[in-house]
Amino acid sequence: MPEVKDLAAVVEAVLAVAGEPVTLDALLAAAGEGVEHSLVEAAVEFVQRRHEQEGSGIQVEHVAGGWLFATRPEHEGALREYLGFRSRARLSQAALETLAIVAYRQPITLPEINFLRGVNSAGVARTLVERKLIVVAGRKQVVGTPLLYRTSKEFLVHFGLSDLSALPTPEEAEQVAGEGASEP
Amino acid sequence: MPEVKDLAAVVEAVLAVAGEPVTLDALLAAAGEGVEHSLVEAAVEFVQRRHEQEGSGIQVEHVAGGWLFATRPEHEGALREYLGFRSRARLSQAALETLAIVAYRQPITLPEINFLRGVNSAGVARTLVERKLIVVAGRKQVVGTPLLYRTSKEFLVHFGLSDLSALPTPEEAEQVAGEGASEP
Amino acid sequence: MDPALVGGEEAARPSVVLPAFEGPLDLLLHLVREEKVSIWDIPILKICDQYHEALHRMEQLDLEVAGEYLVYAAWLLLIKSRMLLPRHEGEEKDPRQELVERLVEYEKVKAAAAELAGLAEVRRGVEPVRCAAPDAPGEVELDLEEVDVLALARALREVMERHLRDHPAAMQLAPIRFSVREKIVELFELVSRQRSFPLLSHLLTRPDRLEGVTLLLAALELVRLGTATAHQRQPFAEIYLTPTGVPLPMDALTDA
Repeated sequence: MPEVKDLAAVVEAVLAVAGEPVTLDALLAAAGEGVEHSLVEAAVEFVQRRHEQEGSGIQVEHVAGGWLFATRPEHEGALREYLGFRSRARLSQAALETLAIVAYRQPITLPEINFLRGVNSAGVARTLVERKLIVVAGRKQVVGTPLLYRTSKEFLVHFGLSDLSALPTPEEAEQVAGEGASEP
Repeated sequence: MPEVKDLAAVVEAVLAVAGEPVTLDALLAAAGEGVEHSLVEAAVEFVQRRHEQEGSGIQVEHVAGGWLFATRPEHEGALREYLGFRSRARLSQAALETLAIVAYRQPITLPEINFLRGVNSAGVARTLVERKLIVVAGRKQVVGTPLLYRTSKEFLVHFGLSDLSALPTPEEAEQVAGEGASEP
Repeated sequence: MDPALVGGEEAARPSVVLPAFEGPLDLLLHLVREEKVSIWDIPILKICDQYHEALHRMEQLDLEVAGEYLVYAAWLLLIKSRMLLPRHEGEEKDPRQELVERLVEYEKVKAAAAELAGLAEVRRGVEPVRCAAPDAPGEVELDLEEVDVLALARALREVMERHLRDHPAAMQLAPIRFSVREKIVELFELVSRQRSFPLLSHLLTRPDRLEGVTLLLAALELVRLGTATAHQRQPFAEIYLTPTGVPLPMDALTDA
């Protein structure tokens, strides 16, 4: 029989990676054979109590028929700050698509981008301009004279490209990044 | 000024939701204005120390230029049981060799990898790209302008390295392989 | 990688098993180690023979022998033949030199790979903590640092595929040609069966505009040939065709 403390470590590890409520059955399975219900429950309680101490940012909630590792409500503000900070160093799928369209079809206008993506991409384009990945390159001489976008020098630097002709061709991308690659 | 304990709770909450290494800058952003570097570092240490106690299934690692909240290796069995197919797949020998070449000689092209391994490694490279362990870092200015590869942040996380300089030096690596008769 | 030994009584011969090798260099390194000699002084004649024997066994086992193995087989033969030629001291470099250099480099690769495998092994079970965050953005975002040109190319492909799905190219049907001659015959039969045939209703319900136009030309022809008369009670009203009883002069029909 393992000690409660040892079992607590196992319980904590499982709760930590789960990202969703973990049932008693799942914990029993993880604990291995011959471990009593009561011992697992004691281990959960041990973890729960330890996170009630000062300085813990986590709590073990009992929800939806299981235990869930969750942050405390009082840290919501700090977490939002963190997630905001992080998203400034990230690209959403929408931003990636827009950047890809500008990269391969430049110079291109917002209406043309919207047409290709099928959704309004004004906000995304603005974000890409703010992040200096794309820049305005004049206006297209058509009705409404919409702004033309192209990629920036920072774009080339970021992607390690000497110039735009160094972008992978569709065939290359398919060869290197094609779906259905063999598992290593 | 917040106390270390209070800040530690914030740090722990951030690390818990991150799922990836968190940089000092990101922690500072979460801590709010006017909090000193040193205080944040002290808070990280506080969390780190608390998880070194008995009964914790978690550790704070320093990898890929940040702190990563992760489970301890000793619970591998329990986690594999719980995660099932979601656990990380092992890398094949071919994948490890290709990854080793990229890691030590980056940036490097596929033809160069093929030459060093003596076999075509296109499929393996593709899989490594898909697993996000290597990324494209531009093109080499030689005939055919082949794509250049480098290791990613995910690579550092996968192997638990704080940065590329933490890779074992080639001499160390050679000693490990020392079964073969290799005299200079 | 632990190559399975083949054939117990053939202990003197190289042990083989090939599927386990990562390529010709891996196989060669294995053979050299089996001989317990320095990589810098490979008994090339022996190793060359063993290598060919290994390939032969692969074939016997019906394994697909990758082209790279054959390239090295040819190279080994070349080195072997050069070794057999008398060499003038100091004139030429050792024919084995390049092969040795590649083997040394490959040995380093294997060593580094073993090192990485070791690092990965101690980290099995180290999984990032993933605590549910309040208000976490639902959309997956990519770390800009990790976004490479392939991700861009892939994103473009996704956009274009989606775009094509949403805007299927207009169907390109080859225009169907209607011949006036055919329509005259067809219309004559329709008109003959009825006392008065509603031409406009018929024209306007044709699925193809071109067919309608052809039918109109056919109707004009029928009237010109005296096989039918046309009546319209008032402007824009229905036009009725009535048969006159004159048969259709087939030989007078031109192809239009």
